[in-house]
Amino acid sequence: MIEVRGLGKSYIGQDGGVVQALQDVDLTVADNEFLTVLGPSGCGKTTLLKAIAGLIPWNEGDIFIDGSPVRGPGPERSMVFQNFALLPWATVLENVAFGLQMRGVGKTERIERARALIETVGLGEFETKRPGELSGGMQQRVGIARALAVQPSVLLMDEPFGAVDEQTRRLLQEELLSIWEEHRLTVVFITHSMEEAVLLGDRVVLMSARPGRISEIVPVPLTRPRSSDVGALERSGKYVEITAYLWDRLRDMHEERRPAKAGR
Amino acid sequence: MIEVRGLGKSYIGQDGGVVQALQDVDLTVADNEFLTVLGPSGCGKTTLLKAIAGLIPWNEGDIFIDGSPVRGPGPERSMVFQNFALLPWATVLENVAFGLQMRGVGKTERIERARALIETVGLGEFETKRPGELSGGMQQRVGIARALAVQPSVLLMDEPFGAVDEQTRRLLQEELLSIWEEHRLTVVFITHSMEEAVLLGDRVVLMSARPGRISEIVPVPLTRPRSSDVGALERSGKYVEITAYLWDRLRDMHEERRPAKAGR
Amino acid sequence: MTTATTHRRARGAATTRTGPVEARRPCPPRRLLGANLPYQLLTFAVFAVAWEAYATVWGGLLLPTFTETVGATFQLLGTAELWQAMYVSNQALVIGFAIAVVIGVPLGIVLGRFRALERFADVYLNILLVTPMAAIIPLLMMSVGFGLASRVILVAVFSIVMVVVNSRTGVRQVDPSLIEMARSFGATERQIWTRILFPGALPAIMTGIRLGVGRAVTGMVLVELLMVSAALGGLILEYRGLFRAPMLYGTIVIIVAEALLLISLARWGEHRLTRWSKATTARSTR
Amino acid sequence: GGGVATTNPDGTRSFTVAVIEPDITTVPILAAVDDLRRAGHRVEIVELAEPELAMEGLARGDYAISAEATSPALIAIEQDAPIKIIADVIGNQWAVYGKPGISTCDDLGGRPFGIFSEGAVATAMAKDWARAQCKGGRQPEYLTIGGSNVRAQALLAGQIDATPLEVSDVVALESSGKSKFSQVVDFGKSLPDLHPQTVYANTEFLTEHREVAQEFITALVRRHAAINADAKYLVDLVAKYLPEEKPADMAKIAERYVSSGLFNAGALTEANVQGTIDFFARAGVIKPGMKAKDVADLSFIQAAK
Amino acid sequence: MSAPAAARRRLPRRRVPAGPISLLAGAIVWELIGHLAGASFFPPLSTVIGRLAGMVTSGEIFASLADSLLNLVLGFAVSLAGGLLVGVAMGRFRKVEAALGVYVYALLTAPSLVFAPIFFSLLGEGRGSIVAVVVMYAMFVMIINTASAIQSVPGHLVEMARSYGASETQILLRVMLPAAAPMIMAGVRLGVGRAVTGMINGEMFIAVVGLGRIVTQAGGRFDGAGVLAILLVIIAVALGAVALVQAVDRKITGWVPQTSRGH
Ligand SMILES: Nc1ncnc2c1ncn2[C@@H]1O[C@H](COP(=O)(O)OP(=O)(O)OP(=O)(O)O)[C@@H](O)[C@H]1O
Ligand SMILES: Nc1ncnc2c1ncn2[C@@H]1O[C@H](COP(=O)(O)OP(=O)(O)OP(=O)(O)O)[C@@H](O)[C@H]1O
Ligand SMILES: [Mg+2]
Ligand SMILES: [Mg+2]
Repeated sequence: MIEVRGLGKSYIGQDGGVVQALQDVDLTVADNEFLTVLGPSGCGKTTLLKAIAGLIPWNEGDIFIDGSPVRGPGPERSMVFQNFALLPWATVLENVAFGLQMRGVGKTERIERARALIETVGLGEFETKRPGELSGGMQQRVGIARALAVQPSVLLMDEPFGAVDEQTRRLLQEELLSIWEEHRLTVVFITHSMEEAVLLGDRVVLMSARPGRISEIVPVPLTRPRSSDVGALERSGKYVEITAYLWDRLRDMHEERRPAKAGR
Repeated sequence: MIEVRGLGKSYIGQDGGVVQALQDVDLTVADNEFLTVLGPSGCGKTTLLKAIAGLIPWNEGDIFIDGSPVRGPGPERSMVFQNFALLPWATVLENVAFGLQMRGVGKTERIERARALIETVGLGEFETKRPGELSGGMQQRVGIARALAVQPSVLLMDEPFGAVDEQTRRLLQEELLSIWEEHRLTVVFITHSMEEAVLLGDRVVLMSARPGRISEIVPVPLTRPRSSDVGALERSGKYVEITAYLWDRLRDMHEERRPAKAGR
Repeated sequence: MTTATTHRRARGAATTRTGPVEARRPCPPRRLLGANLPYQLLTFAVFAVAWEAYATVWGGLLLPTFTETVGATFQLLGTAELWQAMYVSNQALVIGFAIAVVIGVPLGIVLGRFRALERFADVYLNILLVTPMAAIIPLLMMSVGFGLASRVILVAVFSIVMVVVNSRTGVRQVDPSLIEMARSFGATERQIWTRILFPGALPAIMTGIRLGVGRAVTGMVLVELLMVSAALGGLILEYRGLFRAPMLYGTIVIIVAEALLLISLARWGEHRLTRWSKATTARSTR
Repeated sequence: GGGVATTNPDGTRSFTVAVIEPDITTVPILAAVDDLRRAGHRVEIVELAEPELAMEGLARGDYAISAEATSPALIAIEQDAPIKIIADVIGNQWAVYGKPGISTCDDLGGRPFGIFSEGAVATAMAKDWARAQCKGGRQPEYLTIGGSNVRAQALLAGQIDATPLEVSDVVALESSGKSKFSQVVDFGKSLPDLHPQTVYANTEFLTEHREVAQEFITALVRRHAAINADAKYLVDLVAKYLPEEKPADMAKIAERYVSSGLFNAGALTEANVQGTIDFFARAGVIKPGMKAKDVADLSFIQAAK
Repeated sequence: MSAPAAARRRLPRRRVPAGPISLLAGAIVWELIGHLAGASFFPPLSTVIGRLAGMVTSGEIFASLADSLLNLVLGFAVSLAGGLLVGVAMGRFRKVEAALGVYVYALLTAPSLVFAPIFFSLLGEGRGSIVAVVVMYAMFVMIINTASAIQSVPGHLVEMARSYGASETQILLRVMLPAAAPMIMAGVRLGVGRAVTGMINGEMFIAVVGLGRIVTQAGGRFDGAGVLAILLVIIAVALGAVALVQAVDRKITGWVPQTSRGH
């Protein structure tokens, strides 16, 4: 279980100004929950995720994982980065094994486990290729395999499918759902696509900007498993209803932020 | 009217290998038509658009604009680039005026026309800012303003909203549709989003890869103007039907291209 | 660097406009390997003829003709004296440059990693870059002596700046999210250095090494010329003192050739080690 | 343009004299140039870094007169450069100094011995001496270090055991107050016929502007005479032309030069020029067979007397 | 406050003027070593400053400094013009690059001093030779940087300009040069530093004039304080020149985001 209590975080910009990235954030993520986070650009989504990952310091509040406070990265959490963060000089296999290596897993076991995960994400043939030779979607699958290889109980994903074309994205979403359903992970998943947030999440967290706050948490009452027929799901009434609701809320936020829009 | 006849184009790669990017492409775009192009990554969409723009040479076939063959860039066409292609050192005003400057328009007139277009895309306050200080969506609007400033009759747009978050994208789509409806331009619009292709296009061109070919052209029988209520439109039966059809066709192409997908 | 550049490079610069017209020509066959050679030879020929003509017409005591120089170069290559000198000079070069690399690369990485430190060190790097070493060679000699040590130190001082500056740049270019990623998997600081910073900075480090090699050769000759007139610098002084101009420039030709050879070697190593970075970064000097 | 020197409408001449890093030995030459200037000639003085450059400029006719080591002039003349030696700058002032306890060549066997580069006078003298004197056949280990003053410092710092030095550096060495250094051999005594530093001129200048050349040599001879009459005069000249030199040492140095009679522009004779040539031929710096009359034009110093 | 421990490092810190502070530290270290070593060739900073003050008050340094600066400015101007011209040509035209590339590298690495006799032969002992040495030192690094800067101009910008019918000249002036400016300026910065070195070396090893003359003479007298005093002046000149270039750089390339500036 992830508990975020009264989290506040401000950055000091290069010009010395202070940016309040997060303020008073309270959030509880249950075990095995799939939580998606939506919000306008710059509202602090990445900041929140990195704080949970223990990658950045914060100014106020606490974060607990299963009751113990977060003081840095821990073996139970692993993160999928928005921009993949693959080592360009390492092969797919080496990239997937990287996390295991950092955790001191021996070479033989490391390779074996990495291989199994590469197989899982369907990149078996590409084991010896380098990231530069892969398409965006394939790179992202490497990142996911790397995060899964360390067998985390909490998976933190920052707009993982942002850079991927729509067709590939669908395939990846389906794969992710199957893995989550199979391994019963706790997932915090940032996205800027409403459809994605609804399709994947048990609950959708809506954040607002400046300062970054949680403005609303919307439960998604769609049945699982949803991975079997995404097309059909998207045409269902409940789905359309929720996305429409989210769309309105986000549009409101957007308008608030850009009141000076020229009057055409 | 744009006529593409038997267009073939191959690239010579860095390793000396030949990539057949386009083969036997025939396409006619009527005056004032809004044509959208969909296809898997690497199928030659950009190549086709650049050929029409007169920016790259090709190997076979001909392209005619209003009956005369394309021999290079011309004043009747202008292009919006996928990655914006803004001059990072120039202000918004200078960027929008760039095309006019290249065409020898005098300073006073240039600034006047650029100002008007900046107003049109709602960036009036940002005239003196540089691209680095703008959000992605704002940058793209600068690119669109620049393309419109030279008063083209043909607008060529290469995934113009690819890098923009979903909320901003909606706003931009609506703006584009109004401009197109007002100025009755001929538009060729590349996208990787089916929804976008259907929402905007009179017809959707589906391309397949290796070699790049037009596999199908799907007419979109939705009424215009569509810009008033996108949300409602998206829930209409016809819209859902067409996107579902396109989704199936593209998924087929995808599966064909990736037959070795691991069996989970 | 995408289409336009590639395209320009492939079709050369003669055309002023990129239109489909010219492109209608059938695709040119694969570009000849080593298409550079004719141009290099052309430049060389122009240069050689100009040299020969100038030296023949206005030649002075210290200005040999091109042909004399070529003759002397080959003659030199056959002498034991030259190879002995090469051996002595290159001792300083090899040791000095090795020291520059061994100290410079980690120093560059430290400076790149810790910005605060770098801000304090920056002014000294600038000073090292602009100080005319020739002026301080006598001081160096007086404090370290005239042996191999002083030559080694000078070669190292000459070349280390390039290595440090480029390593530092390289580290700065490493995607910070990679460091964050490594930390998220619990990497230690040492692991971050060996697994992320060093490999990530390798292309830039190699560029620095290439530039450093050039500077090292300069330093090697300079110190021999100014103070410890042993080896190649000694040969230069001797031939100059005896007004044996062809031999003088023959020696210089051999030194420049060695520098070019070392640079090519470094470039080859660079290609081998950093294949992954091809075309993904625009580096400070290709 | 227009040759080595140009004749001005009033009959005076314009030309250039090149000096190489002027020191106390060059000062009389600078004073002589000033005499010419007072006579109305326009003489430009150029300071160069290396004697080779002066040779090149003389050979090309850029400079009319220069003065430095004799051997580059001989080598240049051997290569048909239009140059002639016309006067002496300073007699053989070189001596080998060594660490205490070193008194013969044999003490130096295998020891570090500082020399200047090949072709230089001091190098040739030192090697010539070592070849003749080192009986055991064990030669010193030569370490090439440019500049007499640098070698003096190296000797002081103990990095070499012995080296040939100029008078001014010997004085500096002695006044350093450190442990005593001993003179191993005085080349001024062992090779009195050798004239390591001379004045030389472009031959075209000598034929076309004979009178000016004569004026110059005459002035130089007079200056040398005045110096020999009173060492204080040399100190004054140094203070005028080399203001940065430390005056304290200067008096001592000037005294040493004068007492050894080293300043004598007219010291050259057919015989000692030939002796100098033969020495360099023996040292392998030039080929044997060169004749004094091809190398030197002693008519100017004779006329000046 | 339960922030992860490792993160404390990133707490806000007041910006201290790093350059002056570290120069001060260096000065103190120098002073100490100078006193401890007691070697005549490495005097403490105070002695050196004293010498410098002496030179300044006696005025001897100013004429030399002016002379040297003129050499520097002339040489640098020629290098800049040549570097940009050749660099742009090499960057734009593959044939030019093929023809010159290897030679530019050769000249970049060749010890420039060995060409002194050639300059002397071509240009005499006057200002020409020294300017030539400055050019030799400064130009090639600028050529190489300019060429690779031009080559790495984003292709899409050139293509964009072309799509608006820009001529080749317009492309060069309005797109390529501005886009290449940051890297060109990095080269210019290296070039200006090397120009100072070239100036001193030219003045020490061809015609003995300007600051080079003072250094040579002080070196000849084994006046360590004198050499170091002039060296301080030279370094100050170099740092001043670099600062000037950086100021111009900031003006020209102010649009570059902070993180990617520098070389
Ligand atoms: N390292 C930093 N230094 C200063 N300010 C920062 C830093 N990182 C983020 N910020 C600021 O903090 C705020 C929140 O940033 P964050 O990256 O968390 O947003 P986000 O919600 O992930 O946005 P996006 O959807 O664009 O990824 C923004 O205003 C941003 O400008
Ligand atoms: N300059 C080039 N040199 C070599 N091959 C190229 C070049 N440009 C494109 N190609 C190849 O031509 C094919 C078509 O490229 P194009 O850019 O037209 O695709 P696209 O449909 O626009 O793809 P995307 O949706 O990813 O933008 C690809 O296989 C690509 O690898
Ligand atoms: Mg983010
Ligand atoms: Mg494309």
